[in-house]
Amino acid sequence: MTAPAAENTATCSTVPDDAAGGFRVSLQNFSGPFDLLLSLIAKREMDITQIAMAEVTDEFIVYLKVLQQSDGAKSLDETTEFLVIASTLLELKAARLLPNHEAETEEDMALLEARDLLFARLLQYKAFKHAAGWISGTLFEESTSFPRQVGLEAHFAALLPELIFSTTPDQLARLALGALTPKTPAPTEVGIEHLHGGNVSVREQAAIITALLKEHGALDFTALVANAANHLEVVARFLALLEMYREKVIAFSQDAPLDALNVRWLNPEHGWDPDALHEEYGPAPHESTETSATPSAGTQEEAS
Amino acid sequence: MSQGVNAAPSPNPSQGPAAVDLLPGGLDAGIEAVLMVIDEPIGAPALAEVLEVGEERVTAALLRLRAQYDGGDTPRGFELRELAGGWRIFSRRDFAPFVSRFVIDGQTARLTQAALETLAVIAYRQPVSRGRIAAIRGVNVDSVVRTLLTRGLIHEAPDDGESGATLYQTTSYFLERLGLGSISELPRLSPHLPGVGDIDDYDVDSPWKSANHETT
Amino acid sequence: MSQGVNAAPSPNPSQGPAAVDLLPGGLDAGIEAVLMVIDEPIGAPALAEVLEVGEERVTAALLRLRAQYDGGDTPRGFELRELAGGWRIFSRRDFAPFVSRFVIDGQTARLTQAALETLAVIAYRQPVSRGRIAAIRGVNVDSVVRTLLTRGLIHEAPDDGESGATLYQTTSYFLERLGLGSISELPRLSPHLPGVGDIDDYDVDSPWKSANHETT
Repeated sequence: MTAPAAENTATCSTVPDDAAGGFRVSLQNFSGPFDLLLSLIAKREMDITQIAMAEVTDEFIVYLKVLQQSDGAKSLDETTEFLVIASTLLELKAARLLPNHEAETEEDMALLEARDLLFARLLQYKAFKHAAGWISGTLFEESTSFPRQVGLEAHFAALLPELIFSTTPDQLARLALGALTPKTPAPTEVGIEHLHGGNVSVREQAAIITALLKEHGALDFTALVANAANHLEVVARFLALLEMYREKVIAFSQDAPLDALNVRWLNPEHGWDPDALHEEYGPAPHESTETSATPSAGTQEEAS
Repeated sequence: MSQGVNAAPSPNPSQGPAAVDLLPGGLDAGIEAVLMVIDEPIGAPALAEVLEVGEERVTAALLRLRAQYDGGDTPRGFELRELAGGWRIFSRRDFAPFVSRFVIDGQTARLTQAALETLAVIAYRQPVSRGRIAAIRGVNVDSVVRTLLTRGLIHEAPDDGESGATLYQTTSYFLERLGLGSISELPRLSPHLPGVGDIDDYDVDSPWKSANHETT
Repeated sequence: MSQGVNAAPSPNPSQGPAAVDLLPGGLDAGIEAVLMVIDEPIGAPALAEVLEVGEERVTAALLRLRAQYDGGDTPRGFELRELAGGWRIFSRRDFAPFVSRFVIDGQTARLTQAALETLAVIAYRQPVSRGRIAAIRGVNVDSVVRTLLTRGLIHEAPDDGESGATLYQTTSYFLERLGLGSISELPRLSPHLPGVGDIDDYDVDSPWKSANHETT
């Protein structure tokens, strides 16, 4: 299954400066996001219940970018699969970027649950991978034992009831036609195409937020997303806010839990430009010329 | 000699010798004769019915034959194995290098890692839909499932009439290839995660537990 | 153990023991291992070549085995017979009444849908390997191919010497049952095939390639 992908995506990049001494991934070695995650975890020899989530997340995102740069529908397929995992990891990462409030808020609990779920799936995958290893070994051992499987001796074959064969040439042709016509496989999952409203750029959303905040000085989150076209844009604006918070161009305040989230423009002296924001989160075709090393430097720094 | 066979459909083994006992070689040879023509494992009950003796006698004879073939210093070149719910003659493994030259068809083709993992999921979770396998493996599994179907290792489960999705399960050929008597003989799924001290401390709920359950 | 096999293609039997002699059961067991799995009679020269011993030794062992199987009061349920083409193990005739009943029980007079569909694929794609048929039908076809062979509707095509796989084609009995003079009289598929000009244009390879690939 991974073979076709391997053809158009050569062994991909090394990420330098990694704390663990650099990690190298080659696309054809992984048959899915869980596979990759497991490998990342194994490489760092981390207790998976105590994972330094942000670090793994960063490596994962770097890998994701590399994956996106490869061509072909296959790569698109894989990228979407990976995005499921990436979104979970991103959520966890977002938690780290946010100011550390009390650990018992509802969101924290939700994040913990998301993490547990991811671990549960990871453990499950690991177990099946282990089982696959056993099956492979056993199949190999058993391949040296050949069953007796010989044709029926003539005098027994002669005892078979006379074959009733009423099939006409036309019927046979229809059967052949049915068998030789390519089958469209039955859908395995609910279509999700309608959920994708096209690519949303975090950078573009950051520009919109910047314009709004420069005009009004301070706004609450509801106002900032009031003209968002869809949920995806809301998410992108939220991510943009996180980035801007990290860059110290805005500040948050919230009077009480679940109260409106106020965003204040800090009027930074260094002249914040949304264009400086790297598109780490979404597919950004125009960025595909970037080498994987460049964004990785950004993500590493961000994690620290 | 065939008259005797048809005369007594299911004689009580205690009521004197059965027809097969009167033939040279007796029950043991009779079992061997049937084993020569089968092309899939045959269960003791089926043998008992064909040979018109009690099932216990057949089972005892099968065990006797197996021991005889394996016998000490001079084993035979074949062995009698119990798998996939029945008994079947196999060439002795020691001679595989010689025998394999005559068995050129596909038997030894290796499965890819993706196919093996998918097979594992189906084996432990059967019957299971493609969607569910994909969710566990985190990738689309359509082409791998097709490969496994083609290889005869899995097949579509009979429709349960409830869900619309096609469900897959392993075949008896799968058991045969693995030398297993039944699915329940699969080793328990056991996690061996690197760096995890004690898996029991980590309570993985539903997805995990049910997997273990199905194997027992 | 296979190293020894490849190392000495045709050693003189007088030059010490051959690889097969060192295995449990020795040459006799080696011959048995091969005889148990082959489908058609094998000659002593072929056995001698595979087992890498002299032909005289093989012939002597074959005669010894035959005597052993027939052995006096307790013969085995199988027998070793020498036919035109060579040697083959058969089910012992004494037990034919039991064996034939077993054979007949499992059979029906009609071909199953799966067998008919496979026959149709072979008819239009011949000569064709089992692997290819399996890829086209999406299921393992080993047992239906065996049924079609037993029924005399298909047979193995003469070896083209290129691919290792056995190819199958339909027999004249098949044409007879269908009331056709030759294969060229089969209805053309093209008019029925939606969107495909000619069946020959439709390369079965493309959609199935990945499946085929992984099996080889």
